[in-house]
Amino acid sequence: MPELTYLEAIRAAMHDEMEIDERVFVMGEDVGRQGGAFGATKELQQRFGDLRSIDTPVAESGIVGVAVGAAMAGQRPIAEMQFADFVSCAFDQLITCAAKMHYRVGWAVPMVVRCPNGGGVGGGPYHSENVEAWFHHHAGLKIVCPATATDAYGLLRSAIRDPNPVVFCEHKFLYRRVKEEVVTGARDGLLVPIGKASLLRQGTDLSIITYASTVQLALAVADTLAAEDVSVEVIDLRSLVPFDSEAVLDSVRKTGKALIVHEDNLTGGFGGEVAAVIAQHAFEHLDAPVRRVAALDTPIPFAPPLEREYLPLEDDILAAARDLAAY
Amino acid sequence: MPELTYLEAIRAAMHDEMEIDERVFVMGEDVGRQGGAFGATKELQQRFGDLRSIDTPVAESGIVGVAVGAAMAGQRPIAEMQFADFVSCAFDQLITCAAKMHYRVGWAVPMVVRCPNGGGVGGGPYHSENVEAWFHHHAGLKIVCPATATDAYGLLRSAIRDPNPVVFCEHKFLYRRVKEEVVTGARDGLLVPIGKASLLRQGTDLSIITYASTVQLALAVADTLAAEDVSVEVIDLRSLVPFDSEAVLDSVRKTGKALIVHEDNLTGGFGGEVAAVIAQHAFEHLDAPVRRVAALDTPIPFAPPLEREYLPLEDDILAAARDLAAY
Amino acid sequence: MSTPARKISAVPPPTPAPAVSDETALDLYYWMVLTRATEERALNLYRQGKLPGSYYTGRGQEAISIGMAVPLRSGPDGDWLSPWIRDLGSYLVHGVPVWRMFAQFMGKEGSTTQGKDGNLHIGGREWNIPCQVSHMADMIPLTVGAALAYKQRGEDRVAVTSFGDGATSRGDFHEGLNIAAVLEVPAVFVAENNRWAYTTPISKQTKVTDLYKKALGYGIPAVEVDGNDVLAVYSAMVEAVDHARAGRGPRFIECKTYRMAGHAAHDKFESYMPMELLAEWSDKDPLKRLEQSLRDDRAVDERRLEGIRSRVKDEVHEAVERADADGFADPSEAHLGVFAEPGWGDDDA
Amino acid sequence: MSTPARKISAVPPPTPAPAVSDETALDLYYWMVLTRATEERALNLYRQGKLPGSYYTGRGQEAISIGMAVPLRSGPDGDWLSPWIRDLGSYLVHGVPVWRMFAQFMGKEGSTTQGKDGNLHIGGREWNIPCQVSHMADMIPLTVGAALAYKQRGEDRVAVTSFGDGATSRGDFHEGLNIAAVLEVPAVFVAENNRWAYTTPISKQTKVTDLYKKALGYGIPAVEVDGNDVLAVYSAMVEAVDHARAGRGPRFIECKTYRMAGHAAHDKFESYMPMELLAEWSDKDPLKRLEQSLRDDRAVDERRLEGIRSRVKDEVHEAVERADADGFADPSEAHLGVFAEPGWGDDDA
Ligand SMILES: Cc1ncc(C[n+]2csc(CCOP(=O)(O)OP(=O)(O)O)c2C)c(N)n1
Ligand SMILES: Cc1ncc(C[n+]2csc(CCOP(=O)(O)OP(=O)(O)O)c2C)c(N)n1
Ligand SMILES: [Mg+2]
Ligand SMILES: [Mg+2]
Repeated sequence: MPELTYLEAIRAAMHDEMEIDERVFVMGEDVGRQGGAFGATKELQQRFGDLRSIDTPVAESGIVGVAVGAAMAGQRPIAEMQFADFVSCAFDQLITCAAKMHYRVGWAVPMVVRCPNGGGVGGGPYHSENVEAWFHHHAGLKIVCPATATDAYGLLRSAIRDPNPVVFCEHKFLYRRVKEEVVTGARDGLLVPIGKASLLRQGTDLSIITYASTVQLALAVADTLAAEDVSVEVIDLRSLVPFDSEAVLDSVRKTGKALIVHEDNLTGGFGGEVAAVIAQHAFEHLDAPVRRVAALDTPIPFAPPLEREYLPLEDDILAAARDLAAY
Repeated sequence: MPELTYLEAIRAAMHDEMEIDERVFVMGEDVGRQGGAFGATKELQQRFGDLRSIDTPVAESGIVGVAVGAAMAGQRPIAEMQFADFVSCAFDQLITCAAKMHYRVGWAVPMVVRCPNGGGVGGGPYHSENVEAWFHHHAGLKIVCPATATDAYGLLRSAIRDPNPVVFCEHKFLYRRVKEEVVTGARDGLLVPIGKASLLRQGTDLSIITYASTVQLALAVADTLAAEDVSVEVIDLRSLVPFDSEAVLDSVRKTGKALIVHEDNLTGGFGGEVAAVIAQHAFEHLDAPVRRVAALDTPIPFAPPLEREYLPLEDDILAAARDLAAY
Repeated sequence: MSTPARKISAVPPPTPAPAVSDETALDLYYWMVLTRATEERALNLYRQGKLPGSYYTGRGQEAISIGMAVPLRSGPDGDWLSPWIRDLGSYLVHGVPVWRMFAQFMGKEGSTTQGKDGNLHIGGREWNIPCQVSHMADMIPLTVGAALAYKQRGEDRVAVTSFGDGATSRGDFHEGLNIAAVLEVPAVFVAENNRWAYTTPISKQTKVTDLYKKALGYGIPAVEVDGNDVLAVYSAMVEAVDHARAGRGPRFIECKTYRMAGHAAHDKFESYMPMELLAEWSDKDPLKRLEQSLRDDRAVDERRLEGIRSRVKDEVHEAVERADADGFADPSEAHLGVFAEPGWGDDDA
Repeated sequence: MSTPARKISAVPPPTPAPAVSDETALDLYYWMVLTRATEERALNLYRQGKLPGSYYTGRGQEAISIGMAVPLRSGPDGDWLSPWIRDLGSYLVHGVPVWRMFAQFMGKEGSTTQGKDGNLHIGGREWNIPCQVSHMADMIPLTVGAALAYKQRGEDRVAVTSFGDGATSRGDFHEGLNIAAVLEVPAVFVAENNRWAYTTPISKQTKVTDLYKKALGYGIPAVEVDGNDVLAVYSAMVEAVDHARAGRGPRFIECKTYRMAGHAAHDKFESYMPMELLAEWSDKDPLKRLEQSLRDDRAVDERRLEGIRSRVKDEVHEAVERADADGFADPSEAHLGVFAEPGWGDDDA
């Protein structure tokens, strides 16, 4: 079983789906010979030809719109945004065409938009955005945010097979920083179902609900608190739409305390939705306020000390968790 | 004091600001001679000339981008979207250029984007969207959602004067349906400060927090429940950014019960944010789950019976409020 | 003419108008009469308060909607056609039954959207008509994408979309056409230059009012035709489709025409539209013109034309009755269909 | 040449290259040398790990960045200039001190963004340089908006922006240029056609690789110039600015050039860029060419050139020292500045 980085897992997932399904193709800026800005599509053009790995002009709205049309015409496009930030230019195509087509007329739009997401890499305001919360409001789009190499692989394969448009938020910070053995292979590779949260650590005193880059931080906090005799449960949502509210509610009903953590900024982040669901449906089990830890409600500053201030760090999570535990 | 509809109040606000400030101008599709699709800019071109009421090509991204540039160069543009729905095409310009300019470089972008918002008018999926929740996630944009003619007038004047980009969500359903005496006039007209909620009705048993088209419904529910000896407090948020959390928390700390209502769909709507803030900061005062009543998480269907099913109606609010009161 | 031979499956060489066969000319006539009658009836229903929303008519532009659709192959494995809101006729030609058009305007269950969307937001896989959105020009990249799919799979299908002059101002027009050119996909773009976008005259939309010149800026071969002459539109379309189907890349056709009514039924266009222009264009009515040509140039018997007109009358009558009798979808339908289920489309693939 | 007379306030008639005065030519030389030296130094710092993020160089394109900026009026009441990331020199010419450029690359407090943004996302009202965003072509509509403001107020100012060939594929390029043409605003668009967008050659971006032809599609007068000849760029710019300033609408200049390095410092461009082309363009280096012309055509004394070069060396040295000595903004700064306060700008209006 090969040990793959998160980025290699993404590449492997595309490769394996392309092997078994001729309809699958990748498109985007510099995805061909170059393999994209991060190498996620490396060698796919050499392997599958230039009709299945298509270099496009710089035109995100056009790219996503073309993917919608190709999907409706029976293909399975994977559109790459060079950075997630640029999906702002394709917002209209995603919410107007992709999201609403099936509801209106029963015609499915099986496509994936891959978004290299997130901060912590010194990218500044325009190369660091977390875009998942740009979309969870709009019915008709699935949103996937893997935290591990295995999930990146298995969820991307599921996303490609899904008959619906999927915004696949792959966290750049994790690209080369997380690594594990992954069951790959066109026929035997692992599929991870979209819509199921993953219970990463069981605990009884407090639930941390998170996804993507902050999952590792939450686990570290759980370790730290274990030494202080606080038992922390950690849930990785993995997908925001569909949202596995049952997993979250089960956990909070058990622990009575919820701490929601994401790298995205606080206001309008997905955490608000999670908190609202808890406050409505697990109210009777709550022993403490529902807490959120997230980034500042500002653009993402460039200079390293400012970016650190902006991001939710392990210490911020630890402090909030300690507070909650002591409540 | 003239009695004005909500729509007339909007027109009057633009007119009065244009009278006293030469920098103010309107631009958009058909805004000139025609006065826009709804007549909001009627006669402004005749009064102020075609450099201050500018017909543009159909190009929302361009329109908003041009407004950003004009604002930075010292003007006070008001860009009209023909329907709020089409601001999807200008999403990138709003979040990339307008929202982040001042944070990055200290250069203000005083502009207003007027969005004829909302459903209930048989407009179908593309002429009925509530767009406020497309933007509250993005730091740097103010979001205003008036419910009355007075607020429409006073808040729009404040929005035009505000040195920041303001997304002004004016609800189409209210255009000709609400009407009241409004203090207008270039010099003496009323200004309503952005960022202050309005306590429309005092109560002790339950707080309804809402804005825009559902304000009237909430007041009607409060009336109904008064007859059942339930005392309902009604808060009209008026602006989502800034969010007057203190007004909300004060109310909920008093009543112990919160019902959040908006016409926008549930998931990712602003109500999630309100619920999260309550669940964190008023937890100790809560006597019941935090409830939300909102539209379905679907596109907005066209046929009247389907649209009625989609929208949150007075009965839905009443049922939730009764539930909460009885909790 | 009970089953009009309206689809061309072989690819003829560029066809000058006179070479259009009488049979085809009569076919075009049938569709134009049907389109006009359907729209007239719909407008009446709207005025009687029987249609929710507003009503958009393509009266005077039928030569385009029909001329561009007739050369295409229909059916789920046929050509992709994404017509603009002025092109009711295109939907009919490409296969949508008349009664379902009325059902759509009424928001009934029998509409192609079960009442979830209105006016000409009509479509379905059975006709290979995507359901257009309101946002102008958005369907252009989609059409390029469909064309790309055909190219990738080596199918000799084309993807066609039409749009108004107003749509050429939008970014998606630009991005879509540029990508189509670079990827050399089998797409045909039909611009309907009716000189107005709502109340805005073309002079305020662009300095280059010959829209075909814009296509040249992307390296797409382009022609302009008299959009009120259905034989001209038809012939240009045959040629463009031929070119695209043969793998020689996208094509662009500008149809010069005029908007003969308000933007929508509620629009008081008398306030901004010069009446002389309207009168002038009224004389160029495409249906009158075709009728005249059938009579004068082709010596078609008046009784034959009358037969078509009366058949259409019956068809429209029946269609309205059927739509009227149809119900609204159950409100529970509003909750359904946000997502396609796994395996969607597998059975009919 | 202690205070170079780099701004032209009168509007000269179209200037053929030889008519550029020696003084101006030397001025151009100074700025080009300063630009090259600044970039070389920054690249070194990047390689030493002293600059966070990546580093983008405009080496080989200095004739454009300098030639387009020198004809403009600087200062808060001067012309709006929104240069592309290859145009470090434009920032210098338009007034940004060299040390603040280094501070920007380092993310220091003394950068024009207090470290909130990086690389050439530089700006400030004092120079009338908006702070560009990453999103290609977004600054085009903004520039049109600034030009509109000048036109509305009847000021004889122009708004200028530059961008790469890649940006011409984006919708905002299209919408911005079209609106500029229709509204007849005093804007000048400078396209830098260096034949690559990251790893994508221009042939995969567009079928119309002469970008000036795209401008003609909007009805904007356009020229193409040798982008490696600063005198040619300068002259074309003088003419375009003249035209726009006189209220005769927008102008477009395509500068044909070549990208002489990777997209950014981390880009291994040897893998995709033909080396022969690089070598060929290396011979056309704009700085070498200007130097030669100064020596051969204008008989400028070598010592004078040497003087400029050594002055630049000192300036860059001092600038790096100052930036190095500067600190990072306090982390609390990250929280500040999302919104402007009421009354913003009132004092200096
Ligand atoms: C992106 C977008 N902006 C605005 C509108 C509102 N709108 C609907 S039709 C129309 C004018 C259409 O003009 P044109 O494209 O020339 O088509 P025509 O109506 O003349 O057939 C406008 C502005 C829209 N549908 N989409
Ligand atoms: C909207 C958008 N999409 C993608 C990118 C990523 N990107 C940065 S520079 C670049 C290529 C730029 O090419 P060009 O415009 O020719 O400028 P050059 O780098 O050649 O000067 C790309 C694709 C971006 N900045 N903006
Ligand atoms: Mg038109
Ligand atoms: Mg380039």
